[in-house]
Amino acid sequence: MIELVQQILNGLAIGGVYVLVALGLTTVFGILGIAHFAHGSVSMFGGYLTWFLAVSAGLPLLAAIAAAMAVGFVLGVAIELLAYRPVRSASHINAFIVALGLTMMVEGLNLQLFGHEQVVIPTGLSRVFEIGGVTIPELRLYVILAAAALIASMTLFVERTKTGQAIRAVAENREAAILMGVNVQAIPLIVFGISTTLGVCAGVMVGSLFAIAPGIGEWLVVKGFAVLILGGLGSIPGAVIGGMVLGVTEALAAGFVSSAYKDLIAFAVMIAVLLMRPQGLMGKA
Amino acid sequence: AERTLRIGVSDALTGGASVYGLPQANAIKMAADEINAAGGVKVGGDSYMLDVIAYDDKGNPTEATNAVRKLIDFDEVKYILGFCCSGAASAVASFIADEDAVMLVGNAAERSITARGIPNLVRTRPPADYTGAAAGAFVGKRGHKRVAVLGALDVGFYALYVDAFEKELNKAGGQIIARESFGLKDRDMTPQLTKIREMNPDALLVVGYVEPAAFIYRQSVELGMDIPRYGFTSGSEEQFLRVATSEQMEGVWDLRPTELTLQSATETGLAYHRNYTERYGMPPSPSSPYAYDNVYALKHAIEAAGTVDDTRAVARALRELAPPPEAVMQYLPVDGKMFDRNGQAYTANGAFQWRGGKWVYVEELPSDAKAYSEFLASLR
Amino acid sequence: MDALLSIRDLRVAYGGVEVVHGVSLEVREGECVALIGANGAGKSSTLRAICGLVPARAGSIRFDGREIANAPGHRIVRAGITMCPEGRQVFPQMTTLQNLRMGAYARSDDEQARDLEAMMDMFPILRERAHQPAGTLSGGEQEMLAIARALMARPRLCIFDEPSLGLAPRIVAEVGETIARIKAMGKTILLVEQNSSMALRLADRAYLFEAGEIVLSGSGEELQAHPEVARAYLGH
Amino acid sequence: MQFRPAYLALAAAAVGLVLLPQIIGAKYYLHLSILALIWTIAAQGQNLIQGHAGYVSIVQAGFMGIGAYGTTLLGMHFALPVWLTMLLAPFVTALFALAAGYPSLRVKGHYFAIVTLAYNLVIFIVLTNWTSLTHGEAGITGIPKPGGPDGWFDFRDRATFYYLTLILAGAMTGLAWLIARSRIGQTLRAIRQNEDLVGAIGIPAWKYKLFAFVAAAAFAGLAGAVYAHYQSFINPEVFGLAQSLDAILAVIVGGSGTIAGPFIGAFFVVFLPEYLRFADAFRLIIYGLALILATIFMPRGIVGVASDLWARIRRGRE
Amino acid sequence: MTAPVLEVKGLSKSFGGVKAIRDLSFQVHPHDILGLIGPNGSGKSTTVNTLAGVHAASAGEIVLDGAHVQTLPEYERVALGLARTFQTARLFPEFTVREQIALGAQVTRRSHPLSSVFAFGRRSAEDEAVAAHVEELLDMTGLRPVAETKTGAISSAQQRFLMIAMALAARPKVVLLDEPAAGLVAHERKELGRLIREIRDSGVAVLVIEHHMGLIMEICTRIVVLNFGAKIAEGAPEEIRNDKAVIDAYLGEAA
Ligand SMILES: Nc1ncnc2c1ncn2[C@@H]1O[C@H](COP(=O)(O)OP(=O)(O)OP(=O)(O)O)[C@@H](O)[C@H]1O
Ligand SMILES: Nc1ncnc2c1ncn2[C@@H]1O[C@H](COP(=O)(O)OP(=O)(O)OP(=O)(O)O)[C@@H](O)[C@H]1O
Ligand SMILES: CC(C)C[C@H](N)C(=O)O
Ligand SMILES: [Mg+2]
Ligand SMILES: [Mg+2]
Repeated sequence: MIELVQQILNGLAIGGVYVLVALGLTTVFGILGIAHFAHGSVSMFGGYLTWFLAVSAGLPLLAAIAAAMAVGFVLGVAIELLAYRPVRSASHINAFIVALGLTMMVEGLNLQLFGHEQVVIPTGLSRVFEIGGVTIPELRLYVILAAAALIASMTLFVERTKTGQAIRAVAENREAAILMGVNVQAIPLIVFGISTTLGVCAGVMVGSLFAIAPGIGEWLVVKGFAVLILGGLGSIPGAVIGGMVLGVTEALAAGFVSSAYKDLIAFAVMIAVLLMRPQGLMGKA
Repeated sequence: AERTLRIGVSDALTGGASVYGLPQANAIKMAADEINAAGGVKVGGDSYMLDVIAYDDKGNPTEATNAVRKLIDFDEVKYILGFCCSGAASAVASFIADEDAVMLVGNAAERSITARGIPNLVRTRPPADYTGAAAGAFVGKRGHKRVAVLGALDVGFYALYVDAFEKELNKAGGQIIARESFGLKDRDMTPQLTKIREMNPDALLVVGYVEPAAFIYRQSVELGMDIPRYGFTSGSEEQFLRVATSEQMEGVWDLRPTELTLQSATETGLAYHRNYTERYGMPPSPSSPYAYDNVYALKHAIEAAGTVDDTRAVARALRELAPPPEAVMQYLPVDGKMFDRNGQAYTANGAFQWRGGKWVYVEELPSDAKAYSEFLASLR
Repeated sequence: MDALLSIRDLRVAYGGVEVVHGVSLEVREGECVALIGANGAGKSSTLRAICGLVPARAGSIRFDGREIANAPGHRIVRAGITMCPEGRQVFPQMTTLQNLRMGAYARSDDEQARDLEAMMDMFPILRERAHQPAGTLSGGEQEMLAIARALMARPRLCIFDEPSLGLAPRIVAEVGETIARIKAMGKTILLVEQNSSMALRLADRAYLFEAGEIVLSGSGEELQAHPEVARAYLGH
Repeated sequence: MQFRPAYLALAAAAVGLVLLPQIIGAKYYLHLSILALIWTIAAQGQNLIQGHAGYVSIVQAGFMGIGAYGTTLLGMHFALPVWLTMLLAPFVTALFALAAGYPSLRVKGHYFAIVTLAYNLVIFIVLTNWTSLTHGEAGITGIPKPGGPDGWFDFRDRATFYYLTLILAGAMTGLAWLIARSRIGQTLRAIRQNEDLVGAIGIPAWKYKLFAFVAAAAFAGLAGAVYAHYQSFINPEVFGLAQSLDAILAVIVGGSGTIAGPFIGAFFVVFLPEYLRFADAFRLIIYGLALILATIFMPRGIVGVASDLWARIRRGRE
Repeated sequence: MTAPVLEVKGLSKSFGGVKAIRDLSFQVHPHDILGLIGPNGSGKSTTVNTLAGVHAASAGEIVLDGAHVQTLPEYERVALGLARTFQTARLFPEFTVREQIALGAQVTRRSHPLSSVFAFGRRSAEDEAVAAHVEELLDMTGLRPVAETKTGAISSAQQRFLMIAMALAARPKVVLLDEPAAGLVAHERKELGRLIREIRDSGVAVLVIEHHMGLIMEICTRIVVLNFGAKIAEGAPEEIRNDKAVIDAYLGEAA
């Protein structure tokens, strides 16, 4: 029993990271129908940047994170404007290739700026709480809480603000949104900005829980897509549920079945869900 | 006259294995510069200045195959060094016998690389099971009965280490109660550790690259596990501290060849450490001298063979060589030779423990190089 | 008096193929103007150019004295034009209420709640369906929603593109009445309709499109009486 | 017959390819050319499902892996001759694709792309972890060349192997061409444009999609088998996600839905990264930038640009 | 009286809680032009979609020329003789009009698709027959002038005729037309009326959904009226026009 609870807790932290990655992907997908493959690399970049600001530039950690998030927003805006906008009217395969090109550029840029080394963002949070045999490292607890807070504010933003509604409107019917007076040129910029900011947060979490290294972006984005598919493309609740399911499934699979095959089991679950519900858990038919 | 001799390097300069590969490549360049500064490699009346071409194989067999192919076909190189990783080294070893080239393997630990007696291949690091057996005896001697293993067990040489370890542990009445594995890119080992924690082992054995191992040490503390931890990593202090705090590392053992540590180093070892640190701005990793020593072995072999073109002769000369005076590692010569007839060199094994932020050399682990050499030859 | 909307020599093209070849027309304040004509004659394209959904290749579009040709769509809406597009185009997964609120997106005054009530009074069925996703409404209900949503913007010029398309005869009649009511409220209306007899009945003035050009214009009655129009478009 | 520049280009390419081993100096370029021809086979397959049917499948390299391991393991465990295992490899791969494709073709668009991506990862994970069969990460060495030293041809000679690959790539390109202009090809293009409508007019779209998926896999399986016997060494790495993305790139960059596109694209993805090594540090950035610019400015690939150019020249002449 | 070519018995279809069709029964005979009318959302398109196999029926039987087809997939029903058009035009925009019609004829082919891979350019007798049929349809629907034009580039009226031509290419026994006249002007509507009669005269039964009463009253032999998914009336045009329930639910004062 304790083991089960512990394993679920283990899975929640990583699940939170998956949710954040998937949230960014899902909003971009919902609005623009783009499979933004570069999202993982951008997350990685955000993690590296935070590490650099905190370790080499000596900023306090929270300031470093805030600065990286701001840079992430700008980067997201630039990506939409310079890379995706020109191919908006072409087929979605073209946008996918642009995404691959972006991935390479971000990876390359990251190597130039921060080198090949794996880095760990130092948080200084090494206390461990224990409740009835279940241990929770302080850091993991904060990660779970931060993820929850970000998810909640994202949901509120989309549901309750005018801009959030405009984002939904563009996602559902671009032309009608124009006719409502929505500036449809600006919306994708906002969406990419927010999405990338969330990606940066995910990168920071991975970088402090574990480590970030070149190439980790691929892993992140693949997991993000798996979550998206599991939860249903374009659905925010879907991303949240999908991320948690994937994180916990992996932890349970690693703990109770086989750690070597935990990814395989996670993907098997995803494929199985899809075959029963081709539109994902929360997707619209 | 002064001429140039190109030597090639294929090693992991990036990626997870670069903790081993990059320091090796650095050490090779340093050795080449030292040799050049001292007048180069002397053959007949000519002195050859060494020119190093290094490709990044990322520790990956396919990339290494392509890199070596390119070194031989495109850059026309005949002497190839590096190879921190078993997979990459094995892949290249599988075809090197057909090439007009000599391959000098450094840090890679897979036994089969020297088990086939490839004539134009030598290696400085002793095989994993040679070390694993010594490690098993040591852990057994310390009285642990129930040992859990967490390792990159689908990588051949780690499994080999654990098998040899288990055999010796069993002799001392201990046993391995769990073999959990992880992928080379995994960084979250809490599921495996949680599972192990439930089994209440007396000790934990970690076999894997430095980074995943460091995460295991860190996460084991985070999960409140308070048992002796042993490992096989050859990582430096700096490499571990990037991931885990010194407190989280405290008391961890590394059971590996004696390699380079400041306490155990000879005069040459200390000089190597000094020069490297000065040149690259950080200390060398423990296993980096394997490649450095290979450069000097090559120099002496070429000079002994009296040719740079006849790779067969150079390969033969390598097998006849006594450990060169410039070598950093303390090799245990077999019949007076640095490389035995398998092409394999041996060092002593040792137990190192993390104490107060440093790896401390605690004791030598008894091993019999000559007997192992016989055994290795018997595998053919 | 200056016209509220005046279009001069408008040309519209899709990927190099021109489909509107120099159209000029005007709509005066308080007027209801209809555009009629065959399929693919370029009526929708003209409306879409007015609203900034497609670029104008040449020509001018002046609204309330200001040039709006090729201005971004949201600017045009803010200037006071809304369109109820062909095929309704509701936001299918948003509720009826959310759709209506989107209609007021460009407004910043605080009378939106009052207008919302007014719309629900005008179309009681929408109040019943307030919390239902708009995509699940029937075609007629969606049309009501689209009209109400357009009115939520408090436009000075309201454009309707084929509001009766695909609607049952009874609903067509209702839509006709609704437009008449909006007209009676004093709104300026530009209407495109396949149901030419309805359009000409509602309109003060009308233009006949053929193959991207205006071939005839006049008051509603004049066009209704025109033999060519009667034969090809009214089906008499 | 009317003068068609395409035929001229084809003839020139054929002559060039046949003479290639005689022309090029460094053996290394011959090596790269062989790899490019192997990639041509895989890309022609990818073009069937991606270029014609419009389904982005991200598992081509995974299927190459099945072909490569298939031929190798069949040879190792059943002592079958190399020619036979090479011949069997595409069928083995097709079998896997059949099993995987049947359920997954229920999902469309991006879902399909991600599901196939998951298949690639699954293949990769199995190849890496089923060590008793595959030797995992360390891979399998010493895979024999076809023919043996006393056959008619010695395939250990690189030029000889080049011709073998050239013949295979040519044959598979021909097969792809036949499929593309057949009724099946036409139906696949219809599926790309409007899949629901295809079903509504009485065509069982899933059968055609499955055919394209399985045929693509068979092409990949052959490519993988040739690769294994050429390199004599395989490990899971070459059959990962990145390589599947290369297959997609080859099709897009060359010109999707065309017959020359995958060929041109294959040479592109093999040679360009190699040539960018001069800019080592900036290689990724330049490669990525080149891709983005190419997609923005030549969305129909190199073949598209060439045919536009030709059309303009001809119009200019008239 | 001849046997019905299409017989619908007790058909129901629900989406979640929404009952889109309730216990609907009617027959289409070989020489029928059956009109299906009713208010928006009354279930007409759903009926067509359920008959065609886009949706699975929740209950009821669909008998096509003696064969029960309610469990068959969409494409098999076409093969058995049930073709349809859509409320909004659906196209293969990169194909020419001729190619799109020819694709509609694919279902009539008996040879295996693979045989066309290895035909090496030879045209079979079957190819010739299909080509001839396509030419006939081009003339019948008046699309010959645009035969070589891409379907995306023809007018929306022509697209509607194309949909019909493509459906006929399958050599169906019955065609289901969903609002074929939507958006057509008077003279195009006349043309459409003529075409529908011609189709019926060629031996293909027609089921047509329309909101345009002029057309419906003019061409239909019988009319079925739906409201809230259930049949509220059935009969000849004259009867329907004067049916109180139909006037209340659907026609209103205007008609
Ligand atoms: N997005 C588009 N791309 C290419 N051509 C288009 C596009 N939209 C419309 N057209 C073409 O432009 C011409 C005019 O179309 P438009 O929709 O303006 O006509 P309309 O008078 O509104 O006709 P309808 O009664 O069918 O709505 C038609 O030939 C149509 O095919
Ligand atoms: N896929 C679906 N999911 C849920 N409800 C649906 C679905 N399709 C149709 N409906 C509902 O079924 C009912 C009947 O719709 P249908 O489209 O058949 O009407 P119709 O008679 O064709 O109307 P119209 O004349 O407006 O085209 C409507 O209430 C509609 O909202
Ligand atoms: C123990 C490790 C240092 C061994 C090395 N990484 C190899 O692959 O052989
Ligand atoms: Mg229109
Ligand atoms: Mg309908």
